[in-house]
Amino acid sequence: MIVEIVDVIDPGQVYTELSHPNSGGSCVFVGAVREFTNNEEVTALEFETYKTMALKEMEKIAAEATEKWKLNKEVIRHAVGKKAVEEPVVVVGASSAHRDACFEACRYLIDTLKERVPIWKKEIFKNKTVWISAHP
Amino acid sequence: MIVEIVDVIDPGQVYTELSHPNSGGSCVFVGAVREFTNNEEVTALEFETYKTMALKEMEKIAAEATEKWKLNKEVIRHAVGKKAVEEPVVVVGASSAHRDACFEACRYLIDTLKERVPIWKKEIFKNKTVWISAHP
Amino acid sequence: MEVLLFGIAKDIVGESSFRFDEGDVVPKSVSELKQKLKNTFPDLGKLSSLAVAVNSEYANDEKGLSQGDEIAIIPPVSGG
Amino acid sequence: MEVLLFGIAKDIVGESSFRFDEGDVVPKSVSELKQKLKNTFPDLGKLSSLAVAVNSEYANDEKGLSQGDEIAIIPPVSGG
Repeated sequence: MIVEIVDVIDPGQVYTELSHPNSGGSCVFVGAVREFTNNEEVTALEFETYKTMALKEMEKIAAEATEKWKLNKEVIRHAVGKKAVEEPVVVVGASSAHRDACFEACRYLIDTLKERVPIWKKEIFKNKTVWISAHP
Repeated sequence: MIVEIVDVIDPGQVYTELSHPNSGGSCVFVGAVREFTNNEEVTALEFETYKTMALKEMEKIAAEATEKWKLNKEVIRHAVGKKAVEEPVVVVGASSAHRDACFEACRYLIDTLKERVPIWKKEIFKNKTVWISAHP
Repeated sequence: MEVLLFGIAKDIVGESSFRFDEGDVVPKSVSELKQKLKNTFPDLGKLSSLAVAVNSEYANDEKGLSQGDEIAIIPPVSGG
Repeated sequence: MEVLLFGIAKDIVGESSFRFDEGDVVPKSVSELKQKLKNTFPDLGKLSSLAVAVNSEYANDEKGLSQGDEIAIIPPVSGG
């Protein structure tokens, strides 16, 4: 199980990390910076985290997935700092004997990360910055 | 849209292929050779294909996914020949603005590929070879 | 009319393709072709499914066959 | 008792952390801390949610606070 907060994500390495002799399938989700939000052009996203707690929560989430599904490998990796359009900001993945488990686990990892892990994202537009989800 | 049949798959390249300024998420599935089937040790898998038709079917499947979901990029790539344990044999993926679409499309791509694309897999054990799914 | 064989169908027939030539009784439809093959090679009838492609597209049983068509016998697929 | 601030909570308070020292009235529970903060910084009350972590674990309102705890104010998270 790999759980990390890093400055730069290389999505290409994750397949090797998920490889296992008993894994017939790996499912990976990569989140990246989109150019437009509600038709407004985004210059960059900036991520900050409460690192000790974020790593603890990510480990809990990975352990929950291991309890729910029969997984051989898991990766949860999030980037911090300023990220330009198309840059990867998060990679989660799981590998398992059959594909149902890795698809469901991968979805669980990203959904639960977004709900619980203390990481905050600020959208940087030309003339303003906005903390995402801060207001109702 | 990338649709290919190749000798060797490099799963690391697929993320770059799915990257797009309007894609907030990419979902990728990699299928690989498992060491055991029903507790019997597999030495290798061997894949053969009816290439002209396989490429046509893969293109149809990618087009169907594009009709069902709002996707920015798609990849369907299958390997042929003899593959050892842990070697990748298939990679499918899609990228989209939001993650629902790419997860659902990715699942559709691999499920439908397995149902329709004329590719045949032979399991090579120590003392026998078996064409998969050939018999009821 | 050339008929391509793949996977276990190739192993059962023992060839990767065969031809119906001028002198042969050429099957006029997909169902006729399937019947002819199953009669000659009973093991083909024991497969979980047997599909036929005409010019690299799946064809239903009613599909007519012409001399110039590329025909393929598609045993149960198992890619991925 | 040190309180860490993140994201928009840091911007509202204008600091990345602050301390309750010996002379201060130290909040005895998570709910007391939240109430105190919302009174001093009304904009914290306008957020979609406001959680508190004690020693890097989410804590409910009833959770008691001790002088040595590391407290963190967790505005709505938005990773991924």
